[in-house]
Amino acid sequence: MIVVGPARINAAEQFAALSAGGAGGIATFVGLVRADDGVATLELEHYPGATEAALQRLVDEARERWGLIDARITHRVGAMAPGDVVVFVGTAAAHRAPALEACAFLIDRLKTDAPFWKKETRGGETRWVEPRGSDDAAAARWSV
Amino acid sequence: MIVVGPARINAAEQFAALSAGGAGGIATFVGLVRADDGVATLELEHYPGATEAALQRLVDEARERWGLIDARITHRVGAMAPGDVVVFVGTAAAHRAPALEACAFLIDRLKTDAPFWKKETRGGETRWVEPRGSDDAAAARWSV
Amino acid sequence: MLYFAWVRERIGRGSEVVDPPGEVVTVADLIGWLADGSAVHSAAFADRTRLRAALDQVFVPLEAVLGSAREVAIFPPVTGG
Amino acid sequence: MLYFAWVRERIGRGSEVVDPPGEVVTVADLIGWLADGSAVHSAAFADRTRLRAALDQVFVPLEAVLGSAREVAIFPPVTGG
Repeated sequence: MIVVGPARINAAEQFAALSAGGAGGIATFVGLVRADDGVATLELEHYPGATEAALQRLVDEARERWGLIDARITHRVGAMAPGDVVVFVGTAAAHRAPALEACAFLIDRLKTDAPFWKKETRGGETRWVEPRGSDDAAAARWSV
Repeated sequence: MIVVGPARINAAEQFAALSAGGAGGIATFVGLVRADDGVATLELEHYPGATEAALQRLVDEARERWGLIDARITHRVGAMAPGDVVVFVGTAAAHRAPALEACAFLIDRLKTDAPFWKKETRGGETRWVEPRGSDDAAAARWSV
Repeated sequence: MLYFAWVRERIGRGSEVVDPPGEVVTVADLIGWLADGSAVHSAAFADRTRLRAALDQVFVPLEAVLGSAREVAIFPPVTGG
Repeated sequence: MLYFAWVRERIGRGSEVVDPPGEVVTVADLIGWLADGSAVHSAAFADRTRLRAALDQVFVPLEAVLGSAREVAIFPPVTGG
């Protein structure tokens, strides 16, 4: 299930939904606004329609490739503060290896394949975040 | 933080504790009693003292190897029913790669390094679970 | 046309409707044609290596042929997650 | 001695105190000595490939020298998580 919107992400709720399917293993990754590097606010922009479609393609690919019981991505957009959850990725499978691999796949590929843009304000200055080269490398390792 | 005991594991509480440290990424793995393969009850035995020490060694190794902000393992022992959480593993780091890798490391190595034994009852028959060969392979890939 | 992030900010709007001539075949042609016609677009598109595109909501390289696409989006490399 | 899982069940107790003679040097020697002295231990220890051990709470191979260890545990391969 894919959700993109401005509402605060409740990781416990997401987790409960993943647990409902009878899985033996659930892997999750949560990205937060770091509280330790001076960012005062983070603003997330997305491409309505295209973003949801990109996330759905990733979830579909993960479900098929790892035979998942469930996979969920919830990504927040709009203004956020340090400590806020930006993204929740969760996978449920019969065993741990597919759950863990699919979870890493989803967050790695989300970073390069889904149209989101981050703007951060620190020390009164606002700038658009530059992509990290390591993100391309992380996404590329999932190519088949 | 290491907890081994008979109390029901509250994943949301564990998750909240990991979020408190200012991390940019939190990875978790939860192992559950599978509801889909006919197991009626699962009983977990451990080696008091040695089990906690083994888990603490794994957490210490993960914290040092991946520079984690936090790492937690909570493992339940005693009688459990399908859908119950057996183990919660969680890691918090500045970025996603160390959190994801350390989480996979902890659950892979827990499977081979920590003294727990599972006894399952299905269809009225009770048997001790045999280890899976794939567990040794999964643990071995973390050797340095 | 749809613009996102700093491309949107520099152009000063999130969307516009354009009607390029027949010799505009690829996304890169379209970017060049828009830059030729406006100093604002020219400034926003100054560094092509920092631009990415989507045709009808699917990521494409700048060399992609526009074809019958109805929605063209121009934006910086993505930084979500 | 501490026993866990089906080793404990087959021996019928979780712990016992033993005082092996001097020629018992390794964990394997200790297992052999216990099996020689009791049919119950002999049955529990029948397949050595399915036995694992710890000395003073640290996993060791069956060939490990007992040395001054005070707590020896015998158990099947672990299956937690």
